[in-house]
Amino acid sequence: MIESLELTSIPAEDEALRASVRAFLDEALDGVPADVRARSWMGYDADFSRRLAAKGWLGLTLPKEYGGGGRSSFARFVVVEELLSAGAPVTAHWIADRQSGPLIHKYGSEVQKKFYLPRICRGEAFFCIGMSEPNSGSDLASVTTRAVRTDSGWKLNGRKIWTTNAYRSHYMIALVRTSGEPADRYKGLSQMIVDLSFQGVTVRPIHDITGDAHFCEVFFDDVMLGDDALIGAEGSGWEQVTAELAFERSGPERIYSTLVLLDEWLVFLGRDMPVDDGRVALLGRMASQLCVLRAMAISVTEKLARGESPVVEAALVKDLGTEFEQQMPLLIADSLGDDPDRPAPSVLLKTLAYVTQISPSFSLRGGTREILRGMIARGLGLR
Amino acid sequence: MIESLELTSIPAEDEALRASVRAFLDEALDGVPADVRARSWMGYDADFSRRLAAKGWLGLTLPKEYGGGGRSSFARFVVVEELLSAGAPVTAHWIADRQSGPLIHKYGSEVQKKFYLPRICRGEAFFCIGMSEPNSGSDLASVTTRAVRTDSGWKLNGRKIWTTNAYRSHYMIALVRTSGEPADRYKGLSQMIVDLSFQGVTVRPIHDITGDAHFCEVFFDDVMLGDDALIGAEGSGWEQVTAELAFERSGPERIYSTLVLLDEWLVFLGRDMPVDDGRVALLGRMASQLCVLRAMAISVTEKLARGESPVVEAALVKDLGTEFEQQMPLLIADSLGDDPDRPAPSVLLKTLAYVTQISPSFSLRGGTREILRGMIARGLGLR
Amino acid sequence: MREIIFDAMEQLLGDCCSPNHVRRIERGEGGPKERAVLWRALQESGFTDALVAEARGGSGLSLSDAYPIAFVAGRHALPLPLMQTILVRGIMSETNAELPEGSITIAGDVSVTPDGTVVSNYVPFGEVADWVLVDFGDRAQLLPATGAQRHIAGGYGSVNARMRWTNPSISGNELPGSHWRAYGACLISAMLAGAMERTLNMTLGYANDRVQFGRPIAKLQIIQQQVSVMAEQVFAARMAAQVGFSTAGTRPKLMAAAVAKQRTSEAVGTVSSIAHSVHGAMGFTEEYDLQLFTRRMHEWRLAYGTEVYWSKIIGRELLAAGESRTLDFVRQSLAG
Amino acid sequence: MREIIFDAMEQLLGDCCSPNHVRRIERGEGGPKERAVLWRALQESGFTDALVAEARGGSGLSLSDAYPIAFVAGRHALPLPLMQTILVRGIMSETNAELPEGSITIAGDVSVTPDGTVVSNYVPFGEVADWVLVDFGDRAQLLPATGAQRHIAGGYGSVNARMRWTNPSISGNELPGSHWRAYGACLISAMLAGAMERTLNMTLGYANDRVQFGRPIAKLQIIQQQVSVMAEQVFAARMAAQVGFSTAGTRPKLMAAAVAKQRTSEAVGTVSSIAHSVHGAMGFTEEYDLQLFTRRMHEWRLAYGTEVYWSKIIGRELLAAGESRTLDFVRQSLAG
Repeated sequence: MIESLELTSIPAEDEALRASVRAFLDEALDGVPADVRARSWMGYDADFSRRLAAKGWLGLTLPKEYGGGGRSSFARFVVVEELLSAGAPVTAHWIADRQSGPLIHKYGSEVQKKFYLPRICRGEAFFCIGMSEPNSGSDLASVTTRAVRTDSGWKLNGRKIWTTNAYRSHYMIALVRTSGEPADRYKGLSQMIVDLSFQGVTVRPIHDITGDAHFCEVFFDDVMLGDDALIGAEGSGWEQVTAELAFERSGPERIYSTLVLLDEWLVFLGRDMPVDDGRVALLGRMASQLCVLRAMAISVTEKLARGESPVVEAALVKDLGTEFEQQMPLLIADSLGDDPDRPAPSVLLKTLAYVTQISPSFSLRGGTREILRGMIARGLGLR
Repeated sequence: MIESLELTSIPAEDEALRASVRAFLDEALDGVPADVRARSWMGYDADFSRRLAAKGWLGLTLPKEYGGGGRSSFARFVVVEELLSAGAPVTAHWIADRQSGPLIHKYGSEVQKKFYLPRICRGEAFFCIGMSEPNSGSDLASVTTRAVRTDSGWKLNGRKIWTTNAYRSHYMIALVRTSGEPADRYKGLSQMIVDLSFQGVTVRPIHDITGDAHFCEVFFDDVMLGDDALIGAEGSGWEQVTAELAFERSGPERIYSTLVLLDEWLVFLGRDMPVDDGRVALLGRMASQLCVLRAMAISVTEKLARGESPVVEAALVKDLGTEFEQQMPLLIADSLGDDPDRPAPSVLLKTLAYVTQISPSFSLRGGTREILRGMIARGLGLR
Repeated sequence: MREIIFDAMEQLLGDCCSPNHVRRIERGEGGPKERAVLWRALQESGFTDALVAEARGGSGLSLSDAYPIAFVAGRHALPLPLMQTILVRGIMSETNAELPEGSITIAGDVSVTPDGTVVSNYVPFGEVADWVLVDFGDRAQLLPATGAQRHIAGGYGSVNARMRWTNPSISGNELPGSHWRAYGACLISAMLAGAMERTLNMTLGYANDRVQFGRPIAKLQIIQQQVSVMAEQVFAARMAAQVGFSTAGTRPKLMAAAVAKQRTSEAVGTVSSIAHSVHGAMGFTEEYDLQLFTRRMHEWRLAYGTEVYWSKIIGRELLAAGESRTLDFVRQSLAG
Repeated sequence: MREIIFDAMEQLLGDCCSPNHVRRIERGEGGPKERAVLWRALQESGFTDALVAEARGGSGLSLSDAYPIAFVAGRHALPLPLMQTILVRGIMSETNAELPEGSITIAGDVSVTPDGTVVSNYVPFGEVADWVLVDFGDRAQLLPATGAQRHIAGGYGSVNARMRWTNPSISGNELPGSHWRAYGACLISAMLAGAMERTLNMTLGYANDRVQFGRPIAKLQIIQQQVSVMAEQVFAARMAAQVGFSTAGTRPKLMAAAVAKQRTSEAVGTVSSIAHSVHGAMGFTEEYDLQLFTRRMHEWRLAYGTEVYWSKIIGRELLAAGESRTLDFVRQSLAG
């Protein structure tokens, strides 16, 4: 069931991280134009990811013995908030840091933890997620990619699609069928760590609406995996994926991915535009919504810090945050076109165009809005 | 299937009706405050209805031989547009004029037509609709009110609810079961004209959220009806009700029921408020939406005038119109509270309060928005 | 602390402020006596002195501690200005002012005619309060409600009034002025959040109970989606109101109050619309309780400035701050 | 008449303006030659002289008759300014002006520096047009696109440009000024309506074909509701565009153009969001055609003023008219 969200604040020791992150980003992003920064968690820069790792800001919540920071979820919140709101290019390490690392830590063997976690924390192992398949859509239980036991491990055949960054990641954690048939649904699914450099793996990047390539189609053709590829228990894939999606949904990505646009517009208003009640009201409304969403995200973070699993609460904040992020480019566009004799500068128009084009993806990742709302309804006790 | 709506205009001979209607209303409504006029198609004034009848403006589309105007649906559009936008109290005759009259004309016997239609056109027979029952909600096929054959006609038992104006109408056209069981659904339903003055009929008005009483609960306790109470064919009740709902949905009520509020606000802005970009934009947006909705309503009217039955198109316009009407009090309230140092005059606040309170009913009458959208989806070919 | 206060208020209002009490007071049934009985119960509970310093016989709570009082008042559509009284008494008790008997509300606006007549066009709870705090900018003053001409300023069931004092006796009861609209907005935002939560609970109950086409409507995907959207707005409103109340002192901060009123007001349309849509005709009747809460929500949205008023204030402040990062403004000007 | 034109345009663009043609021109593949081939096909069809008087060799259509040309151009995301060319040629042909070769677009704004440099920050189709009509207020002038510095003013796939003419040769080609923004807005509203209708058709097709959880997603109540809302917006946009074109002459009326652009622009957000939501990841790829239309919709919404710009113009006009009935303003200032 859903719990109420209470106002809370970030502990001082975690808040203290902010100044050094800010100073690092001010230097690292100096001169990068807004339409490039707007990519943020879609922006790829492996070198930048390794510089963050060198600062100790990857794997912040993983234990120190595996190379992590041993910090609370509040510490990660502060770092992530700074990265995303500034528009830092974080996609290279994003999935490893947000969900693959925690997943391996929770379900992996000691050998797996010792192998993967330090690499993730050093920015040397980038991950992608193999969930969707061409005919599965939101129906993940229908996956048909199959791993069959061999003498020395597993033989993998099948196909994944919409896999973000597969062509520039080192590993995929794939949801595959290890027993039974598609009709068995949730039963017989397992998670496998697939080294994408192995023979039999073919990756086809898919260009998206913005002209960039993030999504990929990945083909497995008799890929031979070792015994150690299985993560967690055989047949527990569904339960593990559910836990993984909870990691994915409880981060603050879902309120900050359009802040670069908001700030670029704020500066334009302050510098070039006369005060107009419509514009000022829209600006104030967005600041107010951001304030409340942030307070809600911090409240979810506090539940994580206490070791709870606020799955439904996180879904609620994500859905509200997605509404905020998807509405923002529409509203700012309306305002930018409110006086054609005072046209917006080119970089602002390009930033707007990018965010407008990318915004449908905000409700693709981590569950469609309909799926999130279904979770909320169950959490509310609708039956 | 749904057809596209093409821009069309009102023929000159029908448009010519407007001046006399306007002159009549200017005099009849002189001095009536906006918060009273805002009731409009919820406003009851039997005398006013009879004055309209004396002008020949009731039953406009019925044949002259039955006392009607013998005019096209465009003529009715012009009259109704003037009545509703001015906030004339039309509820007494509204249902008779909009749907009971056309229903009787379409399905009634010659005797029934000769009896009821002239009375409707003279404003002497007011009608209500007996569709909903306590446990039916939107599921009309589950009605349990039952008429059983007797030697001389029918014996009626059961209960109707949410019947608008039953306590001040002369007749109800009720959907009742004449054979079979509730499990038979659509089969075995018929329509009966019930004289509400008959013994065994008890009417309980239900007060609504605005403090007014329109809705009623109606109890039938061994009500003895004559043979002539059956309208149309026995067992054809479902088909007839569907046609009746089409009459209900294709009128222009669904875009004009909040115009009194809009105009009262317009006058306040023009007289008392400084120009503010936010207010001006909101005003212009509503005028623009009204313009387009009106063009769509006229296009539906043209299909009616050609003898078509634009059921899906009318549902689409009604749903859009309901959105417009239900959003309007919310948007105007926001604007009225945009500068508490310039408070709105009392009559405007009362008009706003009334329209805000009544607005949920706009999506109760003639089918919920979900039902209308289901009809549209089918019309679009979603299967 | 908050949970204790929440439970105590729930128990108190459950006893003395049932939906039928609310209806009687709205309609003026029983006259001033009916209100007096309810007010006495509130007073005897000790809540009216929640913010008064312990040294002066009060509970010495912070505004943040007192949040559940306003929230639960909203959950019961309490038709008296309890939270306004608490705040005014709390602030007055910091001076040597004598604390008056009876309930106190805060006027939404004021104008003074050349002959000294004081007019406020929109006084929330003006019809039922004993005192009205009027903010003249340079100072604020308590005026006795009995000395005023009152007219209902709203629709059916409203207890808001247009009030007019001819030559009011201005003696004592003076407080610093200029921030009372923000204070009123902050307080009412928590009442709004409470009323919205109540409508959510009613809607969940109705959807699970109401059977149509052979099964509870809660099973319909479209109902589930709508109610989830409603819940999101209620959760956001509740958090916004807490932002407004987040101070260890007694006085709301301007920007926090602005966010609280902006965000709760913005939620009203969606919450009210979905509640009514799910309830169908039943929710539209006088005898069913939903209308007590949705009517109030619309009135409270109008009181002390709607969302566009507070949005403009936040927007102007953000532009004036000269910040290039909205997040920094949000972090620095606001709690969290 | 309209049906004949609709069918002829559909056939023409079906042949010469496939989605892959659109992509090639957007990306500049094939250079100016690729555009020239398409333009020649349009020209040979005779549509470019649709509004030119029959006496001068044109078809002598009214703007109302020509509506399907713009609508179908939108349905195919035609990446050249056909309708703008038609209107400018039509209006020029009423004078003795010589009609220029090639495509003509209309600039969204203009500023002139003291040294005579002409800058337009937002020229829809500026990257691909041969001529640009620039409205200086007291007059309007055709400037050759080849004489300008051009920079793409938009995101991926945009053919809009920021353009800058240093000492442009101002010789002839002069027209009355001041109304060209409204004209541009009106024309693009019909293209918007066409693009929206295309996305509706694609969405209906996808929903019926796509199977998930064992059945077409079109069977899901939530999909049906969403697509119905989308259809309502598309129907409203189509009607609004017709209002804009409703004149027996060649020139749109100001208020009708304002309504057309306001209402079509307002529909863009809902139509685009639902189209993408129903299509899921597939609709987000470059290789699927949906993006050709949704990208264009957002760009056209920005061109010649968004909904709030035109809302303000309508609102000011309504207040200035001193009407006390909105309906009368709507009836008198607008078609219907």
